[in-house]
Amino acid sequence: MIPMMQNSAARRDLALGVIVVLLLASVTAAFPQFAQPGNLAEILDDSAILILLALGQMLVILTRGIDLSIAANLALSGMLVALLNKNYPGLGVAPVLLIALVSGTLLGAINGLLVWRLKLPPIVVTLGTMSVYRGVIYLLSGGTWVNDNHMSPQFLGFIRYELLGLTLLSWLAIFAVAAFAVVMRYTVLGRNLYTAGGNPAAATYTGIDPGRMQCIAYTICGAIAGLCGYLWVARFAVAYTDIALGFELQVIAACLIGGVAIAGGIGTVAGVVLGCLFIGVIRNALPLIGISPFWQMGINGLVIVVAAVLSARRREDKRAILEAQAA
Amino acid sequence: GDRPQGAGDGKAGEKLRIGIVAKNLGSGFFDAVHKGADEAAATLGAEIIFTGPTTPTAEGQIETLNALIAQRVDAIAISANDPDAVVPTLQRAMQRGIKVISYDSAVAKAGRAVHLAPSSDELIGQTVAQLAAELAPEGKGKIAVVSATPTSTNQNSWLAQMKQALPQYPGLEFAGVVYGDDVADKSYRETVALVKQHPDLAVIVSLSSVGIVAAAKAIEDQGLTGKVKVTGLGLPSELVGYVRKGVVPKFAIWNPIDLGYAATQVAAQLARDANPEDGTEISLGRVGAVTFDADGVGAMAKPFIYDQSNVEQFAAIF
Amino acid sequence: MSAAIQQAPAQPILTLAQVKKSFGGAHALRDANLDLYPGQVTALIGENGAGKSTLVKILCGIHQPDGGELTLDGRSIRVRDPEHARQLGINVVHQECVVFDNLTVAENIFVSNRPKNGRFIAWREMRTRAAEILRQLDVSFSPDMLAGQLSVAQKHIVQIARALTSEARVLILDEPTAALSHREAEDLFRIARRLRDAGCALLFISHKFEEIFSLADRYVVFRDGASVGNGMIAGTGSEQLIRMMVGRSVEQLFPKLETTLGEELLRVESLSRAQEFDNISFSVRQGETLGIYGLVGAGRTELAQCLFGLTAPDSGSIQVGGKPVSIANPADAVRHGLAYVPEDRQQQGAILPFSIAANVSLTNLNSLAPRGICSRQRESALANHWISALGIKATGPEQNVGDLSGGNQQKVVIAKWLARSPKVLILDEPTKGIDVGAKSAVHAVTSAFAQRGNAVVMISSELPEILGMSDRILVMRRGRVRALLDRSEATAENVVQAATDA
Amino acid sequence: MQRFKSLLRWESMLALVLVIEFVSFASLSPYFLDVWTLSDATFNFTERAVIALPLALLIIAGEIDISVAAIIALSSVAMGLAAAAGIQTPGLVAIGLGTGLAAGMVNGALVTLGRVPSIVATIGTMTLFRGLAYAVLGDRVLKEYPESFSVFGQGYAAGPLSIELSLLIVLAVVFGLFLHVTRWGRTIYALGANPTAAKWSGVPVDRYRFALFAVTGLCSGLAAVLLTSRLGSTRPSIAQGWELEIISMVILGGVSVWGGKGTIPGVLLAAVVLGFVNFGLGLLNVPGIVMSIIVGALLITVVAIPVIAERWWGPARRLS
Ligand SMILES: Nc1ncnc2c1ncn2[C@@H]1O[C@H](COP(=O)(O)OP(=O)(O)OP(=O)(O)O)[C@@H](O)[C@H]1O
Ligand SMILES: Nc1ncnc2c1ncn2[C@@H]1O[C@H](COP(=O)(O)OP(=O)(O)OP(=O)(O)O)[C@@H](O)[C@H]1O
Ligand SMILES: [Mg+2]
Ligand SMILES: [Mg+2]
Repeated sequence: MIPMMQNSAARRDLALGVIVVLLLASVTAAFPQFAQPGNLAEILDDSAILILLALGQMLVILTRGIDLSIAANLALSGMLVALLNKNYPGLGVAPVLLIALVSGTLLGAINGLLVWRLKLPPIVVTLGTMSVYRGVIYLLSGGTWVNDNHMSPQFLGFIRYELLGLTLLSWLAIFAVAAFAVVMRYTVLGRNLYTAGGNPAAATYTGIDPGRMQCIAYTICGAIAGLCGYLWVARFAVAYTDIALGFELQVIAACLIGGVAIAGGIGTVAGVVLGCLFIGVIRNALPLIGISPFWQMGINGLVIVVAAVLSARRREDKRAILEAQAA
Repeated sequence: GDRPQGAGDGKAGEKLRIGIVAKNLGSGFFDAVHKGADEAAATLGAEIIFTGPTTPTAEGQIETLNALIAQRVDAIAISANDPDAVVPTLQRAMQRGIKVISYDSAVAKAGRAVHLAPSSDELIGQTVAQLAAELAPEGKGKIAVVSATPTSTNQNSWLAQMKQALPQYPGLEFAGVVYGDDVADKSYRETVALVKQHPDLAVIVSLSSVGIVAAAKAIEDQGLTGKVKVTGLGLPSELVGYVRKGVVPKFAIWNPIDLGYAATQVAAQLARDANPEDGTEISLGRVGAVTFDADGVGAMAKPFIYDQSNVEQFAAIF
Repeated sequence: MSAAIQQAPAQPILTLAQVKKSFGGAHALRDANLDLYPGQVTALIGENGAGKSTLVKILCGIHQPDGGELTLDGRSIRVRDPEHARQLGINVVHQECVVFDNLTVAENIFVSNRPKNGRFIAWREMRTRAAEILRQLDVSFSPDMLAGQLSVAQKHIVQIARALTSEARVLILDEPTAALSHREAEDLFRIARRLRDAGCALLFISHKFEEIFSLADRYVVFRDGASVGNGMIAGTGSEQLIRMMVGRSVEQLFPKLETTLGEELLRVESLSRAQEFDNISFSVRQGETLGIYGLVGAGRTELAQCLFGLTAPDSGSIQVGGKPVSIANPADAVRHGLAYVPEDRQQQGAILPFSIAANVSLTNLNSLAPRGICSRQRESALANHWISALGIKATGPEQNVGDLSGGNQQKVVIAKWLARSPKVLILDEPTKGIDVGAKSAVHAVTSAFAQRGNAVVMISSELPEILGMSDRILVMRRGRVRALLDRSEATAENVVQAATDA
Repeated sequence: MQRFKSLLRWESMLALVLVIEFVSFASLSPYFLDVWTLSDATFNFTERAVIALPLALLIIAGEIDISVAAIIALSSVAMGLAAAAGIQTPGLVAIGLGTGLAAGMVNGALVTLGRVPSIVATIGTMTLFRGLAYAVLGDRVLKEYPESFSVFGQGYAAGPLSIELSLLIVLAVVFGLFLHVTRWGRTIYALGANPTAAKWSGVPVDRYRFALFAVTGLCSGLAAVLLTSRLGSTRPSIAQGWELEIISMVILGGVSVWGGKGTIPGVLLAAVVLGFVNFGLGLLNVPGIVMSIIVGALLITVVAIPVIAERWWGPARRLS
């Protein structure tokens, strides 16, 4: 048996899991079709991109960073592959995936290098690159849209290919979750991300360069964002300058709800996935149970606030000093 | 104000400078408007400054307007993100002698001389209601609307007009409105929720270009092509694929190139001291003429309907 | 004495010759020379800021020297980074707390060489090996605990455990005992002696002379970044070492001033807090110094923090100057005339990026700026007053506290409280990790403070300090009072006895 | 002294950027150097700067508030409803400020009593406050403001000096003096640099935090008064996306996101620099999205320059 790691984190994940299940149950009570496998599969499909991005964002937050440019990176990489597909429709999906990954990686590495090499505050760097990347999309596309009729059937169909009742997009998310779970727990890279984020000053004493770990985190996060650029464009069959505008805040919210500590070093894959599912369930359930559209945002906010208060660490664990009183 | 007046006096013989303000840059619709404006400018010998904010907000548009006012353009034509919020700024522009008109999406009366509607709200409402009735099997069934943001005014007035026109088609049952906020993922999700909630839905109407594309994609992905039809307002170039696949059998839009052309014509004539008095007809060059009513609103024409037969041809243009 | 001395070692394993290192314009090391012999413990001593830790960081590759030479087994080397140092067989226990609160104890121990199974980390093996090492060190906490739940002392033990995970030819201990009480220290020395007997070369840095005399075979003295003397410990006296370190002799280590006891200033009655301490009662009078002794983790810090309003007691009462008071937060405590010099001066006591003046004025803003407006002159004047009163070594009141040596940082923290003229000063490990000169200065200051008719509560794990400075000694063990001894009846034996045995 | 010097350097750099801006815009556009034009340009930043001032204090104290733009929406809706109910200008202002204050106090309570990290708490309340605005107002617009209400956003104090700008100047002086001269300002720096040490020195840390959130809310309410008055109408989408623009302003002003560092003159300069960059580029008819490239690059460059300079010429000489 693996010893129970990070007990408080595990407890937190469990609590969030219970909340998600309760949420599912109460929505199902109001709207019985909600819990049908088909619908759940759709929620997973709908949450897949969020899950992927949140996993990437988790790495960055773990190392005490934050990536506000994640959605802009997604949009830029997405536009790039959309234009590629428009102009060379015969290329197939493999080069598209490759280009999306490469572009995302580069954009992420720019963040990473600025944070690592120049020691600039992550929020400043990514706030800046967020604007720059968005602007570049406009320059790249001339402000025009790429529509579904410009996209080849393979380009669009790839992510919707179904396997055992789930789309390839869902499988991609599941695969990423599994891979992250293993990497974060069983590889030196994963552990070093926790180490560097937990105490950067101490990390240097053990030969880990926290700046380098940050750079790696941004680069991986960027690669994922790039990949999601393709996924997003293929899923919604449209690319324009403003796609996924403001999505970075949803991604960050998912991480924070999932228990990733903004101060770094703490966060689990399970927590992040639950955070995403939490958001996924809410945003799918609210329109379905017929909540007035004007109330949806408020309810969303209320739920986030309540979840944040419930999961706040109110009290540090006390040290047990007193021995049991001898009778 | 004790501010100096008459900054924008267009002296005869000098080139007219007309600012055309879009809701936001980077949309196919306004690209086409730009094209039309350039065309008109070429015939008029005027200079076009085509601009707009990054995101479709009133605050962004006001910053854009301030820059135009500072440049002392002769006229401004704006498609407003908010009919009221831009009024004070436009009033200041008018105080400084700049002629202001709105096109596409109106500005409240106090903030402009005239409004050039591509088509009247009433005509648009009637057209989409008619489209829905034509697409519903035997004219009967439930229809629902995927709107943009709850605060978008032209969406809301078209919607209101459509609802008024619905009683003409007794077979149609109005199931409700959802808001996709003009973002692809939310529009998509809301559309999916709509068909879940109303499994017997016949037609989805969307009056925003982001909304109709996302709704069409959602219906296609749900495997409901042909069963639930999508229609509304959109651009041929953005919808041609869905027309081919039968997701959007037909839809309507006015010609944005003509709109840009006409807006430029009206703005230029106002700047050259034409007086849009009640009932005066203003010539719009190649597009004909327009008459403004007591409220200063002039409508161009009924929206044009696109389907399999003509969409390919127009997709190449806008 | 130890057996290792007889088999005189022929060759040093590791030598440093004329090593230099400067940071910006400041020379941390000017001319450092050091030989480490296998099977011997070399003590490195020097004042705060003499450059000891800098030398350690050069040895393990955190800093690169500006000049000079390192040789290992007679070959000239350059240590690239801590990982490289470990491969060379140089293991280090740093003075700084190099512990990851978010990881378990086991992972902390193996953080730089996690056991692997192919490409993947072998958690079970890591856990068993960690448990084994912890058992050797004779500690009670589990390898599965999060390090964040450990006390400062326990964290230090984790760092020591880390140095034992791989075969070391050179083991460097940079003030490993500063946070430990003598019992943990004895356990550590037992292991150190065993490693030494197995042929390992040890470098031991400490400000505590008893430890140096009990463990070390040789000594090297640093002053101002240069080695100024070395030799065998046997036959050397502490006065001699101190004179080499400081350049003068430090007259008296515990300059306790005679005082007359006055009224009772602080009375604590049956104070309890679940899991931490139970039924604590004591009182302190004007002019009195109450020492609180106990093993690390006896609950003294928790008691002090509760007194100061950082935590809330479950039951019991506190009286200040004869009147019962309720203290819900430190602001209340300060208002009632209490002051608390915490254990961790860098995190809890001082604001390192701020100047001395800003640190000293932080607790005195009410009097410095009665109408809210701060005046730089008044602030500087106050800081200057305390810089000279406590003999703080600094370039001036505008110097950042982070740039001062540990002892001087501690004096700044004490100064910021003394400037408020509190009635009761609570000191938690006030001389941890500071050198003899600074230590005697701190003692002189607190003693004088008590003499002015105030009360001092001094928590310390250092027996000589407790015995030398206290009028009465309260001994705690596992959260309870075990003895309250008068100065006259307190001896090393009965204090330790009360602290350890039931 | 040394801290003071390095900050001085930051501000002089911003001032330099501002000068470069003025010179280049003046030479590129014949319309730029006109009193009324410049006066119009100030509307590009005044309302945001009004929030940037307290937010700077909050960030210096080691916290953050992302909900400021949502508070504007909520306050504006409250004022709109009140105006529709026939309440006159003074009452409207009180309601706007009061709503902002209340919203700020909610944030403060979540952070101090609820122990929620401020970024998490305010991401939540950002959605909550704006959601409330939508819930109350739906697709309606409120615009029955009394005539006199327009003075705040459209009026002029003297000549081309707008009421908004003069208010900002007054507030900047107040905040500047508060932060840099008073003992409370000192404590705010200490709070950000080391909250533990501050608390253990007897600083009522939570009371400060709560007050700072409340003041930030209050100033957001004030910004809501100004913006609503300038727009003459209220919709729930008002001030959408402003939170990031305001935070950019604060950071460009040299406030450290890690807390403990920053000045009010810096923030004010940054507001002016950003406002005029946007305005000047608009005057040159640069598309907004291209402007955002320039602003983004400017943000990174300004922060990076001291780092690069230090690497090039070595660390700034320490005074001794
Ligand atoms: N990274 C650094 N940057 C600037 N100065 C430094 C740095 N590290 C150490 N110093 C300075 O170098 C000198 C030597 O410091 P060092 O930590 O080696 O002293 P030490 O002998 O270990 O003292 P102590 O007994 O307090 O641990 C001090 O003046 C210190 O301020
Ligand atoms: N589980 C814990 N959670 C939070 N803080 C802790 C915990 N355990 C210890 N601490 C803190 O760590 C610091 C030092 O603990 P340590 O065991 O060194 O105590 P000590 O001061 O040596 O012994 P004593 O408790 O007798 O004072 C104290 O500030 C204590 O409050
Ligand atoms: Mg040291
Ligand atoms: Mg202690």
